[in-house]
Amino acid sequence: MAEKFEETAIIIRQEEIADDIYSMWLHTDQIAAHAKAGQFVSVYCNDGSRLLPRPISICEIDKKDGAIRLVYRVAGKGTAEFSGMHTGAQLRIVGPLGNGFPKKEKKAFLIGGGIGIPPMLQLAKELNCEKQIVLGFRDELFLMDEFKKQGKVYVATEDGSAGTEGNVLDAIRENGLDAEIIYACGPMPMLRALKEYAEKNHIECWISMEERMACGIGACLACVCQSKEKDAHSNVKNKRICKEGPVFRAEEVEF
Amino acid sequence: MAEKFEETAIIIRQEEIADDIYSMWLHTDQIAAHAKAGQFVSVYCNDGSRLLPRPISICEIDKKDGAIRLVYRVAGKGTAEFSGMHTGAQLRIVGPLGNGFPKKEKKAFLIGGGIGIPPMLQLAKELNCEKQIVLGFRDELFLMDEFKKQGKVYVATEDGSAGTEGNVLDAIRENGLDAEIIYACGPMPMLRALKEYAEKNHIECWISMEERMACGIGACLACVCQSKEKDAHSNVKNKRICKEGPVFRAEEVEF
Amino acid sequence: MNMKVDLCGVTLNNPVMTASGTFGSGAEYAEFVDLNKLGAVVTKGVANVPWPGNPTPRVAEVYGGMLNAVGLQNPGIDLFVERDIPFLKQFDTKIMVNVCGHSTEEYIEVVERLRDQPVDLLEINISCPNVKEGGIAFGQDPKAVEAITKEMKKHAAQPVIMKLSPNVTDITEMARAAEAGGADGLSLINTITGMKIDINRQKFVLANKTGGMSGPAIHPVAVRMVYQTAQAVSIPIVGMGGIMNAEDAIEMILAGATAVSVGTANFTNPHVTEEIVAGIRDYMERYQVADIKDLVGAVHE
Amino acid sequence: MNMKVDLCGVTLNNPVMTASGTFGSGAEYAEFVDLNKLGAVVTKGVANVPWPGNPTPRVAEVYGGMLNAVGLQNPGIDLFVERDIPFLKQFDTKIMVNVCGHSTEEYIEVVERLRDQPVDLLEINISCPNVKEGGIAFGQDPKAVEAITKEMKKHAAQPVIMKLSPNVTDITEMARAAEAGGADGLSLINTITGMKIDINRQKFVLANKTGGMSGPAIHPVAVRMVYQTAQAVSIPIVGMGGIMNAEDAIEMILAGATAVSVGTANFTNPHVTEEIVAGIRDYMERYQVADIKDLVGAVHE
Ligand SMILES: Cc1cc2nc3c(=O)[nH]c(=O)nc-3n(C[C@H](O)[C@H](O)[C@H](O)COP(=O)(O)OP(=O)(O)OC[C@H]3O[C@@H](n4cnc5c(N)ncnc54)[C@H](O)[C@@H]3O)c2cc1C
Ligand SMILES: Cc1cc2nc3c(=O)[nH]c(=O)nc-3n(C[C@H](O)[C@H](O)[C@H](O)COP(=O)(O)OP(=O)(O)OC[C@H]3O[C@@H](n4cnc5c(N)ncnc54)[C@H](O)[C@@H]3O)c2cc1C
Ligand SMILES: Cc1cc2nc3c(=O)[nH]c(=O)nc-3n(C[C@H](O)[C@H](O)[C@H](O)COP(=O)(O)O)c2cc1C
Ligand SMILES: Cc1cc2nc3c(=O)[nH]c(=O)nc-3n(C[C@H](O)[C@H](O)[C@H](O)COP(=O)(O)O)c2cc1C
Ligand code: FES
Ligand code: FES
Repeated sequence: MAEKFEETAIIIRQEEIADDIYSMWLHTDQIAAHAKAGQFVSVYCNDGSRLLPRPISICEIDKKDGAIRLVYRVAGKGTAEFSGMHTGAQLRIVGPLGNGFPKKEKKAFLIGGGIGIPPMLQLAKELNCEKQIVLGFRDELFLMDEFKKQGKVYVATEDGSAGTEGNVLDAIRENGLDAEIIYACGPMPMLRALKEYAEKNHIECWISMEERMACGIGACLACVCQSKEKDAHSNVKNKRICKEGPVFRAEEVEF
Repeated sequence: MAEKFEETAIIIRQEEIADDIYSMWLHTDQIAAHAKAGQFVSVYCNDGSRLLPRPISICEIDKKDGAIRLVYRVAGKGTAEFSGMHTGAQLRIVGPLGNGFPKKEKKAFLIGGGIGIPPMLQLAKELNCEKQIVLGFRDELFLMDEFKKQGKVYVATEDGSAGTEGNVLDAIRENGLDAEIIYACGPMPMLRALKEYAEKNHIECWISMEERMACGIGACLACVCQSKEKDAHSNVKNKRICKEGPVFRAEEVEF
Repeated sequence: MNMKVDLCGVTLNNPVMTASGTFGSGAEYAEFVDLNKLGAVVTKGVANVPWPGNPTPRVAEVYGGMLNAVGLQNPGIDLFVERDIPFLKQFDTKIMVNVCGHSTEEYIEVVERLRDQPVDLLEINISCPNVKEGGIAFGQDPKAVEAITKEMKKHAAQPVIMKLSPNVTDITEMARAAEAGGADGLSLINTITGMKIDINRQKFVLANKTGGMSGPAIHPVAVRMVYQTAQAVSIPIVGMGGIMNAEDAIEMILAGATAVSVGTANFTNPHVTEEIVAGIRDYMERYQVADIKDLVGAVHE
Repeated sequence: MNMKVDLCGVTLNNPVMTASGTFGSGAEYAEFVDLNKLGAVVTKGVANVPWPGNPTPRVAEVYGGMLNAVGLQNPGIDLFVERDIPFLKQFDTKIMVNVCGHSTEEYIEVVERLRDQPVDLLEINISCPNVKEGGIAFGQDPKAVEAITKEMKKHAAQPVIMKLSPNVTDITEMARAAEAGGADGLSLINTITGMKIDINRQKFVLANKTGGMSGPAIHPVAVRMVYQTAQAVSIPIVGMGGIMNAEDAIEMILAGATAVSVGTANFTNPHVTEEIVAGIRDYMERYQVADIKDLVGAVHE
């Protein structure tokens, strides 16, 4: 059983790296020590009117200094609160949560779409294989320098302002890329398209899913997704994204 | 009609001046400009779980620099929140509220008990008469330097650690003091004793009352106290402490 | 872009009103907001004679809200007619008078007294949890709701809006009863009965023991009840309960409210009503909503 | 200093339990809290067969609380008996199994199946607002409450605690009905039905439209209902609804609860249950309360 910790993390630094996208380094001894790529943390608001945790993927882990990096978009009130915090401020977090990505030594696509891009960075750092990093942005790019250090980066933008105009699959086609395994995180339509692409091309495909959460640790059954087979825990065709996921074999889940 | 303002005040500085008693200077243009002794402000919490204002008396007014001083005891969650705030932090406040003390040129007792002491300081500064300042503390003294600048100060402490052992009336008796008018703020039992003392000695007596508030401006009828005569606004024997008060002629109110 | 709404035949400049009991008769908040900017001012409940209300403490803060047990203190209809109505007539806003009583006769007396007054709408409070007789007792039994509604309609000159209590098993049953009694509209929700105990003093915080809960904590319950009621009746609904900002107000309108009332939020921000009007306008501009009526009940199945 | 309480003949080490559906069967939170420190673990509702529950989104955050419409997803009694009970038996805590069903027969099947199981208490959920049949329908009609309670008592080997819905006009009516049906105790409150609408997407946030509201926002309603119920019946009460800390738990006990359940607070702080036990102990020391029983219902008139 993977160990989980509740910690009061301290903000080391925070900056806006793109419009409404923030990068926050947090000091946290135990979570950093135990985390791996594809896992997430539950971040709590300091304001008492907001009680549920915000699940945020781990973007980078610095085991040496006991720190993790979170990159998030301001999507509502909780993330707006986080974005206003400064160095030295405290945030209660629980983690590391979820299963994380499996790591195979196969020629890989690391595919991130929008705010699904950040977790692919730590994965890129952990993977030991040929890496083709395909990133889909709406318009403004972010984390590009970091990704470029990890492998060849292909970019798609919705408005065509950089790289391929279109989505990540358009970028794959335009660049004539192929791979033996897909690791992906991003919006549902992207994941759906990748699942189909992987099936057609018989590629192993791992995707990271998202759902509203309450406990974040598998107790409340809020965050399920439909699974193809009956799940051992639930005894019905539901898997908990926070516990059995967020990373699933694409063919295991229906969405 | 006295003007009231909603302002985002900025903390100039804050310090703990006695155990759990804090002194906070706030920058606020308009409220400082319009306030007078005996009035209070509604202070709002930043935490969204606490919606009602905390009524806090104005302890000092610096019209020149547009600042007011609040001195408060940590009594619960809201005041605990305030006490943790630092220079530069923002607090939403509404004021000045209430009527304030009348100012007569008669030989006066300025009597403060416990956390009723702070508002007597601004009153002492505004009053132009012979002032005998009688302060009742539980144990630890505070604001003594400030008061000593305004007149002769007599102290009573419950534990006898300073001045007269006992309450403010004990101090008055022990020092053989008399006056033509009483201005007082403090706990109910003290106000009750002063009301009786004033009646017996035929002294004009003004007291500042306290009650749970919601609106703080006279609209919700939360904060009433029973009045001797039918009140013109309410048409029953109730006066609003936040509006007709907090300062009343002692004989006007029943408590 | 049209923000005007028709509430029981009365045209409001916009759908934002004040919740009864939180705004007095407007005089105090007029120091903070321009009453001309509000759709209507809803007054504190008024009875046939002055009521002294409950002993203090009358309010308590709770997590995300408050409890009140003011007990309908009011100056009585005579002083109200003489002072409060003329005050409100100075403004370009509608006047809705909230009416309370201990018995049907008392309600009738107030409503009769208001017949020839320049008042636009009546809100009949049959849901106050803080008085021993009358109030909520009328609002928890569909037969009583229908009966008192009928009486109000018989005696009232202005449109009658019945204010319902959320402290019921099925709000739609009460709503249908009011509609059957001839109500022109419905107001909901009044406060939800709650209690707070001070564990250090081991005493009830309110002198009245229980109080009515209001504020954002009750908002989801209010939205649900407005939605359910909108599905159940065809008369217009004034939605209220925990509206703190334009977003909350729009949520209530989307659930089926023709107009909204803002209560506890005034205590947190005395400018809030005006800000909500502006916020609704912004929303309509952002989403290019030509007429606010298009938002009423827009979210359903 | 005694923190042990007697709940329907079962001695709990302390009055702090977990609220059904928020704690699974304890396995997940066992990574954060020592289950040996809790008075009892109350399991997620279990039915005669596995239930898939409702579509997602199943939860929504609201001001000071949350809505859920999980819809009683559960693995069914067979897997539960095989896996969850043995897991819990490892700990020095009591086991209360929460039972759900669509019909009286389904409830009976679960209760029968538990007869020979090492389970200490049964909590019968007749108040779930998130399933179409069963659930709350049983809990809003006193006759139905009494009837199902009788059936439960007929078939159960363990003490039967009926879990009541707050979505009723008069909680004491339901409480008396359960007592009349032979209930050994009562649990209250379950969630209050609420709704949230996303104004930007103009859609219900929950797939189920409505959800059950829990968290500190409902605490004052829960305290009021526990108090009213304690005045109305003589069987013990398990109090719950928005308990976030020891202070809230003590408030519930002072209002009349023999034990308390902590739900939504776990989601905000996975250590909270243990902290509440410690906090109650601190309070008892500070006020020199020799026996926690002296606090039960200590605040009244
Ligand atoms: C496993 C996982 C990993 C994630 N990783 C990231 C990340 O690395 N960077 C990032 O920017 N975002 C990430 N998200 C999405 C992120 O959780 C939401 O954007 C965030 O919770 C929004 O909170 P808010 O208070 O700003 O929005 P609000 O809308 O005010 O939130 C209200 C409630 O809804 C929940 N909620 C809202 N949107 C989402 C969502 N998309 N997914 C789950 N819950 C939601 C909130 O947690 C909160 O409980 C992740 C989500 C999941 C499930
Ligand atoms: C006119 C007036 C002037 C005051 N001036 C001062 C002052 O100068 N310095 C000072 O330390 N205190 C003063 N008080 C008391 C002060 O308002 C309370 O101590 C404070 O509100 C407690 O808030 P809390 O959140 O810490 O306590 P909590 O108990 O958490 O507060 C809960 C609720 O109860 C209200 N409340 C609690 N105690 C009181 C009280 N004694 N009076 C009114 N409301 C209360 C709070 O405002 C809040 O709404 C004054 C009160 C009034 C009415
Ligand atoms: C202090 C106070 C006094 C109230 N007085 C009345 C009243 O006189 N008549 C009435 O119908 N409702 C009264 N209410 C209920 C409000 O009008 C409103 O229905 C309720 O507070 C919910 O709205 P809110 O959450 O926006 O406050 C009162 C509420 C409060 C907080
Ligand atoms: C996610 C969730 C699931 C729940 N599932 C159940 C359940 O299966 N059976 C039940 O009786 N109550 C269930 N409840 C209600 C809780 O047991 C409790 O009565 C309610 O949440 C109030 O307590 P709280 O405010 O501490 O959460 C559930 C509540 C939540 C939040
Ligand atoms: S969030 Fe509770 S089970 Fe996943
Ligand atoms: S606090 Fe509202 S009238 Fe005084």
